[in-house]
Amino acid sequence: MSTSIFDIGAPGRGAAAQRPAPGDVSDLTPEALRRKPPRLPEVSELQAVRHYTNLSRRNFSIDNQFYPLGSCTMKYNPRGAHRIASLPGFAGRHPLAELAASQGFLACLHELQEVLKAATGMAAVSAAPMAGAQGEFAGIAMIRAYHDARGDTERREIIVPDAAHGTNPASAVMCGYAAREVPVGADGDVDFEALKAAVGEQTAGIMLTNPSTCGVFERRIADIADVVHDAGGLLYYDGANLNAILGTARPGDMGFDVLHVNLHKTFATPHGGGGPGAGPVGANERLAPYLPTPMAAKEDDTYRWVEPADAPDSIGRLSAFAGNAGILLRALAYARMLGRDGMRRVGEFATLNANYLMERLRQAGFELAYPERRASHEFVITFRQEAKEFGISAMDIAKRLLDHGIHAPPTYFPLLVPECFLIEPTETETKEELDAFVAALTQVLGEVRTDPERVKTAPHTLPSARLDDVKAARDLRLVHGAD
Amino acid sequence: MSTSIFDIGAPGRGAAAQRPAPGDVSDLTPEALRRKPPRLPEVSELQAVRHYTNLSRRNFSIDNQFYPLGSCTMKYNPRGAHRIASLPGFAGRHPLAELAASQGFLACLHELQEVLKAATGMAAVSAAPMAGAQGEFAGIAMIRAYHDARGDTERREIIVPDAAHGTNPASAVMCGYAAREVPVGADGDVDFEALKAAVGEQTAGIMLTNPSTCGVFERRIADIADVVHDAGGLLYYDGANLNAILGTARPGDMGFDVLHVNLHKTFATPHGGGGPGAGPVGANERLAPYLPTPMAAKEDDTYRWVEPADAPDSIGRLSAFAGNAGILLRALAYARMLGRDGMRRVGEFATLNANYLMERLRQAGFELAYPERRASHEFVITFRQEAKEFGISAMDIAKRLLDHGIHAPPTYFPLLVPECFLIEPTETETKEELDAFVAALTQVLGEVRTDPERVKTAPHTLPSARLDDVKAARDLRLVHGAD
Amino acid sequence: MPFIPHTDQDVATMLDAIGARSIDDLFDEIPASLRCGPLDVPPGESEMEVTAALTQRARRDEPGPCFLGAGAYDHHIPAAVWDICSRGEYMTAYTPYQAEASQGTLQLIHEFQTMMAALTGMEVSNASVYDGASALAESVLMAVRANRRTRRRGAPSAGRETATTRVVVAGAVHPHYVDTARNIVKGQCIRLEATGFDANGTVDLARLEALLAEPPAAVVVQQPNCLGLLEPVDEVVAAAHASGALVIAVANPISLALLAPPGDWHERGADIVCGDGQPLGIPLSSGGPYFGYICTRRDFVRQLPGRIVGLTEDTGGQPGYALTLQAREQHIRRGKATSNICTNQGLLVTAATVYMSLLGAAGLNAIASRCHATTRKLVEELTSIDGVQQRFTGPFFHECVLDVGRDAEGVAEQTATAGVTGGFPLGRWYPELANCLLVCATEKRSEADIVAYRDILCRILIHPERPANGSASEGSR
Amino acid sequence: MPFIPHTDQDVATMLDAIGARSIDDLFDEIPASLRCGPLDVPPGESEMEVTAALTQRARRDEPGPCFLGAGAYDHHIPAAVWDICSRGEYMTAYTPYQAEASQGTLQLIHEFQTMMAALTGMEVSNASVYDGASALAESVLMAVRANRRTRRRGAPSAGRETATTRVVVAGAVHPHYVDTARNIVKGQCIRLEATGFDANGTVDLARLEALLAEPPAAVVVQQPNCLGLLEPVDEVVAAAHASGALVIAVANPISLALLAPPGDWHERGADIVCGDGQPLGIPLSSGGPYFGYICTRRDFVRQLPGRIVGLTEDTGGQPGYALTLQAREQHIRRGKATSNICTNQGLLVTAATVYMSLLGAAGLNAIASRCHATTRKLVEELTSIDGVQQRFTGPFFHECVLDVGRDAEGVAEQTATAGVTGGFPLGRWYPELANCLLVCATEKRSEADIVAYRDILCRILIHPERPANGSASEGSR
Ligand SMILES: Cc1ncc(COP(=O)(O)O)c(C=O)c1O
Ligand SMILES: Cc1ncc(COP(=O)(O)O)c(C=O)c1O
Repeated sequence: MSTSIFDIGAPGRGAAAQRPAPGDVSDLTPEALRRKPPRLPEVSELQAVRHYTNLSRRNFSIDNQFYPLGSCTMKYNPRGAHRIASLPGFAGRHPLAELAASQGFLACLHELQEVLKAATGMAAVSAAPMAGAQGEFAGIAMIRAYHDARGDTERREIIVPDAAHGTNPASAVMCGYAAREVPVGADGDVDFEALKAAVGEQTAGIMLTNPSTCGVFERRIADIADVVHDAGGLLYYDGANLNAILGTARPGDMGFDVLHVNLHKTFATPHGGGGPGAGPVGANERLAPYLPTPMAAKEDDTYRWVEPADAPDSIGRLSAFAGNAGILLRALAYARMLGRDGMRRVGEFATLNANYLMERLRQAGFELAYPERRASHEFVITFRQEAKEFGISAMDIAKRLLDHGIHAPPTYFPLLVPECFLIEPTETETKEELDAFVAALTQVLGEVRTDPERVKTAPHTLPSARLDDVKAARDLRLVHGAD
Repeated sequence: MSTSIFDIGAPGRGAAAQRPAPGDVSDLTPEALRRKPPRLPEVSELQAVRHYTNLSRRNFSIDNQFYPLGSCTMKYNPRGAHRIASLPGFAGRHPLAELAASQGFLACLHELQEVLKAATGMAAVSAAPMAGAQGEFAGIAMIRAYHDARGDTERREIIVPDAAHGTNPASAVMCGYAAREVPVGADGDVDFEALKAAVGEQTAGIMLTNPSTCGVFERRIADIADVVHDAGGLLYYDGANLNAILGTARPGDMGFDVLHVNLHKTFATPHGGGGPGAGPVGANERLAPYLPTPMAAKEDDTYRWVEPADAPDSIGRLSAFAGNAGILLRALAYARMLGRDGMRRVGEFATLNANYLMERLRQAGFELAYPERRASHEFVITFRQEAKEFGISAMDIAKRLLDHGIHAPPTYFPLLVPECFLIEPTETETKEELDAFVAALTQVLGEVRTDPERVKTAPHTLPSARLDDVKAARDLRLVHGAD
Repeated sequence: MPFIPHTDQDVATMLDAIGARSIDDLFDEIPASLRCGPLDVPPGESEMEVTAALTQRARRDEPGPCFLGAGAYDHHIPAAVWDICSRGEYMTAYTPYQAEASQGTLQLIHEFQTMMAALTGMEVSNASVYDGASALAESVLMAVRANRRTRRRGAPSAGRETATTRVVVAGAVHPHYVDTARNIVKGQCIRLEATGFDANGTVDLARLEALLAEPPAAVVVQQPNCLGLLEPVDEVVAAAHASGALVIAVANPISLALLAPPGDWHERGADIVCGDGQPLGIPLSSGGPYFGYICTRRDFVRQLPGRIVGLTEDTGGQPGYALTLQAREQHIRRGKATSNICTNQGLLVTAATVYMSLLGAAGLNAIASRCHATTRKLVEELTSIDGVQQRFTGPFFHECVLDVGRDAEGVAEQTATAGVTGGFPLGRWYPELANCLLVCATEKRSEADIVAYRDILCRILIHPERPANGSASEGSR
Repeated sequence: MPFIPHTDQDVATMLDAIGARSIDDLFDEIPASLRCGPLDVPPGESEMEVTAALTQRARRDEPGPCFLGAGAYDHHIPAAVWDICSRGEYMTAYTPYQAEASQGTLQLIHEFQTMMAALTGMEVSNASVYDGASALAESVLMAVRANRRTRRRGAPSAGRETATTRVVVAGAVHPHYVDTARNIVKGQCIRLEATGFDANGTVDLARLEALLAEPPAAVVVQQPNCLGLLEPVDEVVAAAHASGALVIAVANPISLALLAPPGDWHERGADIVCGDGQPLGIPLSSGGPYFGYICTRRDFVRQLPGRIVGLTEDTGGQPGYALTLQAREQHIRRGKATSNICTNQGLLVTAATVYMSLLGAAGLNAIASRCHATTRKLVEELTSIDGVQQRFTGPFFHECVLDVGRDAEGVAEQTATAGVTGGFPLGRWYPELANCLLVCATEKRSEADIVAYRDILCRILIHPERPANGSASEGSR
């Protein structure tokens, strides 16, 4: 732990160049006013800059190291896209500015909607949702609105594979559905028989990501679509893994009715230590009327907002204004830099990197969760053998990997594979970086055999040794100085 | 050493988004063209970003730690000033743009000239010189031009105290003068008798900084001015230490005829790992005609450049365009944020911090070079005792200080004090930071006594152990891969 | 191939290692019928080309002096804020799951939690949700969960709900917030019922009492409300708590440096405080990314959605930070999580944390009081124009409703053409206020800006024959 | 007190420790007569106020499409360049004197030296001097020192020189460079003598031969020259070397990715190569900060001015970097140093290093060739206007002299008013070229920009009655 910002201040200190002259508030009654100032930091400008500059250095990040976080698509975030979104005309535009002073932004929003339609094969796109999970919420709410509009109100379930990301069942529940899990088979595909058994008239829809979080392409997707559609359900595509198939296959062609795209994954907007992202939703003709507002529309050469009056069936707004507009601009800039060929290559090289890395790891003696399958843009390895033999967990290995200056892949996701890593190298990493990863992981594996204690007590070279999660949850210390 | 950028590339790799489509050059003869491409890095955009991001973390800097580099004024560099200089209208202005498209910049340049006149007490200022040393060159060239213009061509010497910065004699020599050194006395002031003896009809001028690099105010400055002026010589003020007296005393009032100001010191523009800086020169009425061009002039409400025709006696231009314009903008922004009171406080608090730190160190048992004197904004301590007793050098102590996360002060400057540190805390550091410095240095001093080996072999916690300067100069390896 | 580092040699070696002949082979598990042809998007462009094209668009929207607030405020952002946030270490890290490799972000969030708790007068804070509107939605869900007394029968995961839970919206709460909350909570059978505002522009207390007759799960109140006016929050809290409802306060964090914090309202204070963090160093940026914050009392912490960071220890006994209470979250609890939120607004939290550190309590208070005084000045100047008057007379914070005596929609349009962002035409929200503009002046608005706006408005209202074009171009931006 | 962290309590404690009653006491060694009153500058302003005021000024100068070069070039700068340079670790560090605490900057400079040596075809490079013009001055001083044969009698430190050393300037070298060099070397009795250029716009070889009759210390030649034209550099080198003079080449580093590098000229190549690094990722910024570079052969390295970084080892035998050959420098050698330079242009070197890494040889070559082709296109378009023609017909790189048939000064002014930076009126340098504009089109100039410029120029030259105002406002910037 670095000294807290609260412990480096002094009463009355502050960044004076940032303070305007106070104004007169004598017209407000004393009861309306705060009695005691809040306890905020009291530091100079240099102290604040130094503190947060130094704190930043206690992070791993894409800009510092390989960060093969499965399902998260930690690829290079172009600085050029960041600069474009920061232009005064974009950064300074008020969300409620008049149309005459909004044509530049609306043109961008509209263009992004069009790009996403083309990339996903959907009929219409709304970029309103502010992350993948909100995109899921929107999509499921649209499914519900569709059924409700048809008077088909008794569908109570959304089906999700047990390999699904936690947001999928959570989003279904937020929309008032029960989430019904179906198992994934030993080959990584959904257990088709179990699925058929689960589908029925209570089925509102199914949520899938394809390729799945098992790192394989769901081969029977067309059959699944048929089964669900035949039962009157709809298909939701979780776009978290779109990077794998960008330019090669489109969810719209697979039979999905509605989907979201994580722009902070496939479209390379920075993850920011936990956000922001953006989760535009796309829909086929059937579900398009339900898309959330606002959206951009183009008429002749003028752009305008799609108002509630134009979208009477819309599930409505999901944010105060128009979603994470600045993220949409970054994604558009990235999309334009890629263009047609660039997009295809994203999927191709993400897949190449994953398959190469999987093959190298296989040869180095690691156990693949789905050894018979191609990797998509990611793949799963399991340390169940090491867990049994040496009492080492995937988490131990993850922590030890940090000592090699490599961010660890997610552990225990997908939950159904014991002691696993979900490894996603992304297309922007070099072969050399992948080789270095194999070397590091191989070294850790060797250590598991020769010095398991060293692995179990890792990390050894970071600002903190292994942190106690249990204590964190038991002795809740959520604000500074409260204890 | 981090892997070189030349060792992480691959033939043909590059940041493709940065490459325009090549153009047709078939009209150029093959002999005019390069035969073999230069060996430059071949890396992806992510590789370049990651490499230089990680490299940066192998530096100490003001934004990371206390950096009490005497004579260098390592104070906080306001981010706001940096942003202002980066505005498209400033960063994008071509140096030869037409006047109609230059009024904004010229207004700033003119305003800065006025601020510097007020702060130094000079009659006119030219902001053309690009660093302190070029300011010195300009000032001495002006002195020479002045004497030459009067037909007074036999003055061959510039006097400099032996405590002076190396640029002073070097600048004098560049102007064709001999540099004649005069000693500094035990109290840190110039040896007045020696000075009187040195001054004569061969004296073109004298270069002084006041407070001097001994960290004390030259008390007999008025007498010195008289002696030099009486002999027909002129006084040059090296503005490197202006921070100490900003708003309290002005070189113009002390009898100086010409001076420079290091904007990268007193006016807080970033040092950038070795530059850029800016060294505007100011002159009294006598020397004003000789100021270097270009300068900004104001007529009614219009600004224009001072052209050679307006300044027939000028020593002329010293750069391709108008000096380090962007640095001038940063300095102006800083000056405006300070304003009248802020400027005075700079000098006051720089002095307070230095005297406090000096006193604390004295109490902690360190030997002051000038124990009877007030510190200016900096002061000198000497480890001659430790050198004798433990065979420890000031450099050893400096290196060990790095292990405490504190940048070491300059060692061996001023050269006349054996085994010294020149310590300049600046006004932007907190008392807590100064106290931490005392604690760290005290700890090192203790170690000198208990474990001198540990000090002699420091640093122990940095990316490199002590580096071999001698080998660097003996086995010259100045480009990658040449050996 | 932008951003892809592979040389032809790399590709050959890699395919060889895999044992594939082409990259295309790697897609052989995708049924041929599902392969798509080239996407219908234009060819790629260089960074330079994209920058040029989008810069031209950005220029079209470059705003003049902004007198528009209505939920997003044009404050000065210290340069240091984004210089720090743009460091790769903050910008390109993921959610800090690997605590030891993420102490920077984790400590920063812990500091953020501390600051937000202090500002709101509450005990705990989360690490953000999407924005102010979705924060209200999450707060409503949270209040319903937390208010056991009103909890519906039947586990929420048992499928579609039928019994309805009521939440009362008291006074003038930002309509976009209410809409968003309604859209998000409706699937869980929660109904929002609004008191509306009375002739003073604040909560109709009689109507509130009536709606409390049958106790709702919670009462929502915004301070200052979306018309800029100060609500009688103590009365609202008293009434709500008396009825057994929890109180959800929506608050602009800048205002909290000046106004009584929700934690201090009435006796027990509000139970949940939420809002949008945009005023704390986030650019207007067409509405996002901003961040929503939620603070609450300690006993409700297990109902909080989103990330929470706790101070803990490492195996050496040294203090360090980690995500905590993850059992609330979707990645552990899946369908039973407090929310589906995963990615939140981390980088904006970073900005706000740096911002609050630079300003401190005194700085935030100075900004709040200056905004207030500047808006009063603005109101004074604009109401000096014949026919322009304050619509409500109660105390306001830094926004005010002006009746301009004619359709405000057209007036706003004309001010935009004249180079000023003149305010929000309230007819879009409330037909009865069609002649009203909601105006706001932050600390960024100079006297000259205000005078320029007054002149423009004067020309529009009094001398419509003279063109008002471009006259504000010398004002600050 | 902007930027000063002291609380009143701090001040009291500190004064107490010092044993002083007031801060003023600390100045008691300054004679009272030398104390000044309040400075005659305005009161301080907040960052917000200064930003607003200076932003307004910056807007006044915001340029339209730029067709002006003449020593400073409007290239695209990848966003990554300044994002990295703005990191505090680069921006706020000092010169890397403490090597162990400065490995970042030191390694970067070593990589820079390698890149510059490769580009110029030389063996060694320094870590920058101020700009291209002062680089030429330093190169002249260096050549005089290095060329022992022509070295004057009498040690340079023995006072004012009398014997004069000659250096010949061959062809069209940027007049500002020549002026700067002249002003800087004159104190050391070095005289620059110019050949001028002939009807082709390049070196007058006959005049060069004449000036070489009495051998000078060095010959300076710029490629491409300041009129954009390619000089017969092989002939110049041959003649210079034959006379025993050293050759100083001035070169635009972007051109070196396309054109023969000075190290390859004639047989031995140039001896010293210098120039301005601005094209390598540095904004135009009114002329600075840019950086000057100097490369040379290994045997002259001890005559190089400025910092030089060498690879060495630490006590553990691990490789690491350090400043080296410091005995050349003023802080060690004082009056006998190779130069007085101390602070150089480190941050710009950082930018250039990142820039060259991103572009690589292929990228730089693409930029160079694209600039060339775009300028040819520009010339084609502009010379399609009646009365506009190329003044010189020899091959050029990315700048070209156009005769516009009337005083070019007025034409340049009118293009500026019309929103285009139209070129450099050469009459300012060469009266005989008063009707000529020097124009340049970098890779940033689009077809649309060129067409817009042609239309503007056409209107100015052919239809002066129609106002040309603002017509380029839609062009890229
Ligand atoms: C497979 C999958 N689905 C959904 C999500 C949720 O997306 P977001 O974090 O943008 O809300 C994620 C994010 O990690 C994911 O990996
Ligand atoms: C006392 C003194 N004089 C002159 C200089 C030279 O200034 P610059 O480095 O800006 O050329 C310095 C720089 O360190 C200095 O400390």
